[in-house]
Amino acid sequence: MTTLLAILVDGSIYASWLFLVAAGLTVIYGVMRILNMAHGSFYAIGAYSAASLVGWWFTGVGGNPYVSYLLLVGAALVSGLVVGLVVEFALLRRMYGKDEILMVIITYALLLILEDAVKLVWGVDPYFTYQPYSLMGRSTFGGLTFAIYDLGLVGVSLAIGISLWLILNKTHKGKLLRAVIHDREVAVAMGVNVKAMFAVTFAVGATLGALAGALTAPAISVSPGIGVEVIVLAFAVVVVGGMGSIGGAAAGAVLVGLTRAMAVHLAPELELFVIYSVMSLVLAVRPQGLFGRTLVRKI
Amino acid sequence: MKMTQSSIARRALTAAVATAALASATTAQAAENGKFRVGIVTFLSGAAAGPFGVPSAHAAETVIDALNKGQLPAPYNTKGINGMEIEAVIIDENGGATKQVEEFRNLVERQKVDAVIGYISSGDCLAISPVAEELKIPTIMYDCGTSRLFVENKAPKYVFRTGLDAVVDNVGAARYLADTRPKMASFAGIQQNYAWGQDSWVDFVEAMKHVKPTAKVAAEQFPKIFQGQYGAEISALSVAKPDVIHSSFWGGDMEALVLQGGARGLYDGKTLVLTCGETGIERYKGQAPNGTVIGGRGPFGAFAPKNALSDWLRTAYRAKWSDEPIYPSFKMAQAILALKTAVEKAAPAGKQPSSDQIVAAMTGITFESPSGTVKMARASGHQAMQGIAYGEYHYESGRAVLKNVKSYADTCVTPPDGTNGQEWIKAGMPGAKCD
Amino acid sequence: MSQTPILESRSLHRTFGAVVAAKDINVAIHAGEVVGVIGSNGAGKTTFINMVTGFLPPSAGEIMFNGRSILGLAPRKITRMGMARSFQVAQLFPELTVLDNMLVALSIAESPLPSFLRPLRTPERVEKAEATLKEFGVAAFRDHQVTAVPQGTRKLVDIAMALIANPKMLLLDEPTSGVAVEEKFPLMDSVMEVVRRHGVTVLFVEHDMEIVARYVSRILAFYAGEVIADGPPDQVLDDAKVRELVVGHGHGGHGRARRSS
Amino acid sequence: MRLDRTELWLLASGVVLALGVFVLPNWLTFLLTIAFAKGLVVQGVVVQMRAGLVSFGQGLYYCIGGYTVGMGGQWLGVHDAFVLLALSMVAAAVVAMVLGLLLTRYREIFFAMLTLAFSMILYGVLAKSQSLGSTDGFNVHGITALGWTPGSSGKMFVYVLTCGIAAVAAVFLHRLSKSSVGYVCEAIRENEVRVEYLGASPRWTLYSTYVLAAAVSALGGGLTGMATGHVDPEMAYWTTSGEFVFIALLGGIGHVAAPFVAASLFSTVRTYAIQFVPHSWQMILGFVLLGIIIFLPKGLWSLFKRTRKAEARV
Repeated sequence: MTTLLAILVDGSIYASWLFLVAAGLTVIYGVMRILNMAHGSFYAIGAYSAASLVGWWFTGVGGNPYVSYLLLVGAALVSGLVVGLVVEFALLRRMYGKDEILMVIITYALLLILEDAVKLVWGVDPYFTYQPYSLMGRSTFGGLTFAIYDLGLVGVSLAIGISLWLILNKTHKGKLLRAVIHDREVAVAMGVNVKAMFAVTFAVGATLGALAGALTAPAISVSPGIGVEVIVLAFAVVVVGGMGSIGGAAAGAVLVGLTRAMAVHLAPELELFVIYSVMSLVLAVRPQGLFGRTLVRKI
Repeated sequence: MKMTQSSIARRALTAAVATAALASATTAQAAENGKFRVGIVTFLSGAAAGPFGVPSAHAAETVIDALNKGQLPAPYNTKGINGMEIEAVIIDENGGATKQVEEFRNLVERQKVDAVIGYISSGDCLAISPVAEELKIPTIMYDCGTSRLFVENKAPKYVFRTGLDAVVDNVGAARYLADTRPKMASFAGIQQNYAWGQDSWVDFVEAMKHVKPTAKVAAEQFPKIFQGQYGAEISALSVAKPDVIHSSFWGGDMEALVLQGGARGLYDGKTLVLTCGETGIERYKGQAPNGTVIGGRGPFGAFAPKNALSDWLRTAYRAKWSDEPIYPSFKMAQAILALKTAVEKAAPAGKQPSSDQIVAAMTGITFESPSGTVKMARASGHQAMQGIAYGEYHYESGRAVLKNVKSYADTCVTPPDGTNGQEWIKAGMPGAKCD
Repeated sequence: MSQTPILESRSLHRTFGAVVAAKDINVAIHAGEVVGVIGSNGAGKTTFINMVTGFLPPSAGEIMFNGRSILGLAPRKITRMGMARSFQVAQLFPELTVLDNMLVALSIAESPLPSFLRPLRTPERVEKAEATLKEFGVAAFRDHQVTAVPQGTRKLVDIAMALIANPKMLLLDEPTSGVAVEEKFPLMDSVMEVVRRHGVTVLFVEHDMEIVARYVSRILAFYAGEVIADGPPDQVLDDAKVRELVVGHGHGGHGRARRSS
Repeated sequence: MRLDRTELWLLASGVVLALGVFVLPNWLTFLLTIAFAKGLVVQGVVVQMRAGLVSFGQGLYYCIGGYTVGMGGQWLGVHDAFVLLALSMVAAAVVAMVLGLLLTRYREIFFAMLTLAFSMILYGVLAKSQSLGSTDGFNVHGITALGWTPGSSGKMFVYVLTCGIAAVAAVFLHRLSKSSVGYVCEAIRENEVRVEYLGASPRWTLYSTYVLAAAVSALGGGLTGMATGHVDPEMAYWTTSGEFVFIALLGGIGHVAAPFVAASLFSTVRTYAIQFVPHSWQMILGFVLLGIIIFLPKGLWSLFKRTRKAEARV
């Protein structure tokens, strides 16, 4: 019973983290058809900016600890937007219309560059900014103790998922965006400024990546290479769910999250394979992913 | 078309030869410039850079600079190595064993180093060891802990290890627990799912069978290395309710585990054992519960004895990097001092000994180090033999302190020569002498 | 007409969601016929070709080729049975030369499991490919990359690639679309001449009534997924329903007035 | 079997480079051994790229090749280089025959991601296998050749062997690129539907190409294992595969020698980058890759072609 509860809660927490990480990736792919390998770097940049800012707040300023949550989010927004827009403007803008697979490789180059850039800016020493995490305390139920920060992450993740869905489906701009996803040429003909849409989308996607990093930062020790670790995971979630679909990313995150939690509790030796096995199985049965749509070629 | 194909191929050949020529043109600069060249290989990037690589590289710079100026206390108060200035070539260990073998060859054959000190990763040590023997270059493994090093290299000539076998860590941890937690009934482990974590756990479980046979394994978890999120693992460990939680985690993963487990009350009423915990001593800031048992993989870092050399290292390191030297820093310093001792023993002052003279001098040598007196007493004189210490971390009025430190003599935790560490533990550690 | 038709469709249906793209299509085509298919955009002409060639599975119905059911077969299998097709937009390999396009087609026609070690360009193949290009009057372009040849030439190469396998039947999907008006007749002349020489049964989709009327022996008129008329050109083009629903909607509105039969 | 001029040149280059063992410094022959071995893996990537598929998991076969050589020596008692390499190719081909059934259903990024996933599964399996040394891997030694034990000249032998195998493989791959399958692969990349309509099975062609690429890549893995004397699961990690894609793009798919030249250049650039900017060599590689994509989209090889055209015009 305790184990079942643990699987559900641990699975949900991990799933909400996975969703946070994957959301930006899927938004960018959905609109721009770019499978962004540098997404992990945005995650790392978000984590490092948040960790260094919050660290400075506690040790350098000694300010009100609760302000640190604002700083976390603020650091993510600023770093994500700035890096996202710079990358879009300086690099990707020149590359639109290239082959999808070439875009993967371009973002791979970007990953190599950003990884070292992060190292140059923040060094290799881990940033251990635990205060926002421990500040919230813990909560015990069903015989298990959980960190409230982790439970809060579930809420944040839900909120982000729902907002993204509402923006895409209920607002005028969101509808335009979906028009771009559906048929770029028609959208251009209708007078949609696709260029601006792309810039905004990329910045939003990058910010989501940075936000995921910033929200994770207090729970971990931010070290070099965290971005590279995260990227394959995010890919797996997005591919399982169906690339470019927000609902798909959520479903993929829940599936991967719960399966992993189950493996940890019931068959720890399988943990290492869970994610790739889920991905391979889903793709073998549904090549386009759970929520993906197949594109039929016209001849 | 045919014509163009062959002309293209001709160009390819030209390009290849040109590349080769360009590359070889820049070889063999310096080399015999009267300096003693040491290749230093450690992690400058990747997750191991922060906790291990950079503190090691910093220590190397500190010690080599000071040696060149003759600023170390006796017996190392002579300049350089045997009067020659030491020149360090620092290389990043990141990128896997294949790349390391290539870079090792470059160090030796292109950069003409006289000796190499390095390698944190066990995989790199294992891959480099036969190459060092092939190239006949004195090579000191300063940190990696794999027991397989001198099992696979049965008759080492050029390969030395001044750090300890990882078996020592876990035998020491088991003995410490048996001595200080006599009532423990069960223990659990959480290890990174790679060779280091897997070996550490086997060593620890087997050692416990002999020093504390009544304690049972309650749970074991092997999350992926660098996973960072341990929610499910922490729940699984909580459910198992062990008295002791053993972990060989290091670096960022270790800090994340300490934090996340602490926030969830995992360590309440339990003892957390971190075999590499010393690297985080100045960083936990009370996040690790008081009473956490930490180790430093030997008498290094916070566990180093008080002597002139350790005092000097702490002061010099602090002055240069405004940070405390941790166990990897001590291990790097130890390796450099071993090399200095051996070279100076091998040839009269001012003369450059040959590789063979250096290794002959180093074999079985006894030398002074910030960790005390070190004897190369295992693996036919190629493996350092030292004791190990464990202690409890406490955070008191804003400062980290070690309490209940217990040291175990080298003979108590080290397998005898010619035996595989893991098999030695399984056999009940025959021949161990503990006082 | 007692012999087995070369191509026969029985009660062929196809829907895309709520849209009916093919409804109860019953057609029998006999060897040696040249059949034209007309109909406005979206009438179901290309859907019909796509179903017959195995690209699109029908929702219901049966398709027979040479007396054998080809339902559910992959396009390549149907091609190998002797039914080749060309495309509305020429489907070539743009980065290869015209000759290499032909050689690829020829090599596949010779053996569907191409060889790993035998070169593509054997003297025999080159000779045959050149001969075919000559037949279509495009031999001058043999070493040009496809991207560098005019639209009309591409259409011809597209058809030549289909024909080089010596098919029994050839489906041409709008052979003159995208070709300049003044080139349409010369293009069709050369195509039809080669086709007749090879004795291939032809079915082609065409918007231009003039062209249809000039080359075919029979017309199928499609409207809203149904065949609304089937017979000799004179009869079909004079059919009131066809005039109202098909010809009036055709691209080339001029086709109605200037019939040249 | 008559050789055309390119093939003669390839073989001649192989012989000249192999003879270089007498003049080149050891570190350079080692660098070239690894570069050519990696070049063979990259050949596997390039063969698939010609057919429009980008494998982000070619490390799978690189690793299988390396481990087969290592395990053959350690557990089967086979030490002959030629037998071990043949075993590597067989092992890789068998795995590819199974995985290919699934993988050839996918194109573009789906193919890329799935190849990556399979490679990572192998990484996981090896990292779990303590008897194989887990992530530390194990050493490969005692390589012999047809009864002869090279002993201390072992690395020289591996270099000569690598040059020879690379040259022969290049001739074979050159033939392949000129063969019907070679052209059909290009045709599939450009227009798969048309290939189907011409009567060939794109999937079968891609399947056989995939298996062949796996075998060639395994050769590279096997040779790397012999040269470094060590294999570990890192060989199957996705970043290793990323490096192969990198080199493939660096060289381009225009000529069969390109992957070898690109791999040599890559190794040289990297080793000097590591020496002179030990903290940011990845960044340099990143910029080089971007530069290639932007300015030389067909790889370094297009430089040669461009100068040739310029000469022709004069």
